[in-house]
Amino acid sequence: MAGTFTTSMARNMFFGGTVFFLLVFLALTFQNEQIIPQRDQRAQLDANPAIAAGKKLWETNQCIGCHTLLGEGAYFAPELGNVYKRRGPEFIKAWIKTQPTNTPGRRQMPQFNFTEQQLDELVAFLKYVSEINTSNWPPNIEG
Amino acid sequence: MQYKSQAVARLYFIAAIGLFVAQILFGLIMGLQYVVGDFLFPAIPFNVARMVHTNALIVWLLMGFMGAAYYMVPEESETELFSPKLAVLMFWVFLAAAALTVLGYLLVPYAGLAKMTGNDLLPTMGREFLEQPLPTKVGIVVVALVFLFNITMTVLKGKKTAISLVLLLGLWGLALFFLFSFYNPDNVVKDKFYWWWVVHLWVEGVWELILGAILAFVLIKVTGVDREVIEKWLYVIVTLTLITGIIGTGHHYYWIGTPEYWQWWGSIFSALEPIPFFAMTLFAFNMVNRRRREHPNKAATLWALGTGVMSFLGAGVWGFLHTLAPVNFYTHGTQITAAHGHMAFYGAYVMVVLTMISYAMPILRGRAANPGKAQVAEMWAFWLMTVSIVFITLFLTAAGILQIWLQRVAATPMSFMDAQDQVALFYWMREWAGVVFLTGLVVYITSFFVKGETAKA
Amino acid sequence: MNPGQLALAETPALRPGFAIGAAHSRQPPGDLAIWVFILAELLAFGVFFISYAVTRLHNVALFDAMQLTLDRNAGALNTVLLIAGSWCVARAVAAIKADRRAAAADFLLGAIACGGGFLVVKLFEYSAKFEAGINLATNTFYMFYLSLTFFHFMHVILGMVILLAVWLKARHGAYSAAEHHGMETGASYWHMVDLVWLVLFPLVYVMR
Amino acid sequence: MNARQLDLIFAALVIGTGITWWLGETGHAGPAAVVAILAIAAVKGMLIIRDFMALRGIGFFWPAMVMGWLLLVQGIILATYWKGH
Repeated sequence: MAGTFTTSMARNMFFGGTVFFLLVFLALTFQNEQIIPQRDQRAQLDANPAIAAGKKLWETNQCIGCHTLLGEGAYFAPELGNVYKRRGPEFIKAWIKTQPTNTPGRRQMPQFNFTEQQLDELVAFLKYVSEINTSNWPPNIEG
Repeated sequence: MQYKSQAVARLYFIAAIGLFVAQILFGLIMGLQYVVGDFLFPAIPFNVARMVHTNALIVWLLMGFMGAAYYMVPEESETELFSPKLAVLMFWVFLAAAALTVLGYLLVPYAGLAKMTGNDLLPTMGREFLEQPLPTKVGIVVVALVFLFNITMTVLKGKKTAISLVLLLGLWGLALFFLFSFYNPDNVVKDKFYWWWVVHLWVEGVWELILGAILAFVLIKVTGVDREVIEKWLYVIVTLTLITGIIGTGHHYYWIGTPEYWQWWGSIFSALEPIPFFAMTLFAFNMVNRRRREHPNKAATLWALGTGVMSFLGAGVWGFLHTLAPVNFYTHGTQITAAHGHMAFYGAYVMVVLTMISYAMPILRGRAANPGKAQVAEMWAFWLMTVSIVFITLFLTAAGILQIWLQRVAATPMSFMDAQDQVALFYWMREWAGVVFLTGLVVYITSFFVKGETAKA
Repeated sequence: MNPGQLALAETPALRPGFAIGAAHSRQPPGDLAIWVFILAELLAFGVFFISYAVTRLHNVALFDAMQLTLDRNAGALNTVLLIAGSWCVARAVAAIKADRRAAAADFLLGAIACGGGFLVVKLFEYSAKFEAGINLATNTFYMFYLSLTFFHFMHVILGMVILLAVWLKARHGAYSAAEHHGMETGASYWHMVDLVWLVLFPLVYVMR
Repeated sequence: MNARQLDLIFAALVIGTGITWWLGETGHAGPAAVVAILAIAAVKGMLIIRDFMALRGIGFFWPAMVMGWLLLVQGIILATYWKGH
């Protein structure tokens, strides 16, 4: 019966197509897992526990609620994936310590009361992220 | 209302609209903070307002989906819900969890909230959209599983239609992919990679199944077109959605440390992602044009058509604008993403939930459709909200283009904050468009209280 | 996708039973659902092919050099296997139209065997590449070579799964001269897999 | 389409493949070879579409879609090779 369009065939197409493309996606994911060790700086994570501690500080203070990290997050405050390269460790620590600026009308960053050790951990995290191979993104140092 | 147990949907719809209001209010706070930086600081810093804005959105859409499922499934399966009591219980659990979480965000500093709620046991907090404390995340899983159990049992004991099958698959997929929110490795690349399995595979994957099922259900009801025709369209649309959307996940894997082949796979398949949305637009208009009855609920039909058009514009067109890797290199992480996010979420998910509410709420209140005046008010709300979201999107797009130019393309690039100052005018215009949106929302809520002559459902 | 086609299939006059001449002469063989899927697949492959060609334009030296490292004999052998598979499927449909049910099933089995042969040859080809340490990140040419051939490889598997289902039904006598809708549906998909390879082989393996 | 015709088409497809393979093996390159290879591929594709897929004589839409796909893709490929020559 040329030209009919049966619901059962449409359903088969839906299931078959979905399973098929899921499998292709899983294969691409498998390949991804094999290649990222060359790009994700995982050796640093093992060598320096401060990075993981810094990531936790990054998360529990919800930095992503204002900033982006490798372009993901909120777009209210600067990109921090490359802030280590843009500003350097001392500037980052000094900046965090002096917040908020309390300049009237300007966007404000809260004071988080980090210890010196915590600041170092955050910097270690940001240094690690800045060294991930992001295919040359962002286009320039301003992020 | 054909089945008594459908009544539980009403609770979910009311709560959804309540959270919708909260979402918009916090959106307006954030919008103002973009231009008056110290507004409400330090009481409500931007990150807190944003968490409430996005989390309220997610929760109210989930409430809407659950309400829709509780309404649709008995009618599709031609049987009462497996357990209406469980549905009501889960509603209160979910609402309480949502309320406690929002209060936690607003009243406790986030780091303190993390400590209080056992984030040290299994660190999952502090990632975009997945900010919920561990107990809330576990709660979401429990509520979702009980909900799925209830719905699945109902389908199993009754008639199995294509619509309930697609709906169930979407809902199960939603629960399944949420499990990746518990995976948070120290490796930032892997963290981000699997984070998208929640976020992308939700909004550009399984949620679209739910969207398609809801739209198909309402179209059957308001147009009277043969179920067979509508179900075939539904299958075609959801097939196209998944064959483009699953690998389309790759468009998030361009610049986060993942290999470069994703630039090709992501670009090619996400470039095809507008097709299912276009099919959805054709679907909605085609069915309405071929309608076999004049349903008294004109507003619901309007919302259904609106979903078709706006999801195509927001998700399809605005998504395509910045999905190709060479373009995304410049647009990634700018206001362009925000522009797309606003229109896509509104056009696809907000509108489809409002379509369902518009169709089902009058029936749940014992009438076939709202009185004429109430429908006129609702249609005013439709246009106010839709037009203002279009303008919000256009202003954010303009802001994004200017931002990219100043900060990323110009010969002497500006710093982020300097560029932000330059685009402030667009942020002001966006905020005013947001005020119009709130007006539309107020009109929308008012429409529920407009009285007049009605026919019995 | 043409919405009119979907609508058309619903018109009672074109339903089986009413379907005379007109329906047969205006619609492709098999179920329209598979044709929607075929068009979507062709689109994806088409965009992939064009991406390859445009990227090659910017890396002619790399692509020409890398193309020489491919196993053209394996590619040609696979082309013949796919063509043979397609021919078997076409003969199967011709056989069932003459109500030669056993022959139809045998031809389908032949097509499945051809598909299996394709997979084996391809696996030898892949294992040589993998042993040389080649993956999707090696260079742009290999990214395309592996992506295109792997995506197609998966389609061959899917096509074989479909043919296997059709063959099982055919063996149980589910198809006849009067009713072979399902077989035509599977056949159409398989021909698409073949058609795509007929573009892929010269493009990736031969043209320089 | 009877069996004999199908067999002939099969033979033509194999011969076409052989010529393409031979052009590759003997190192033919450049515009003439590209045009020849694309032309062979186009003929093979048309035979598949018309006779194996059996889209011959079923009106305009479906053959136009599939043949249009083939010719469009091949046309663009040809254009890029032409420009890159």
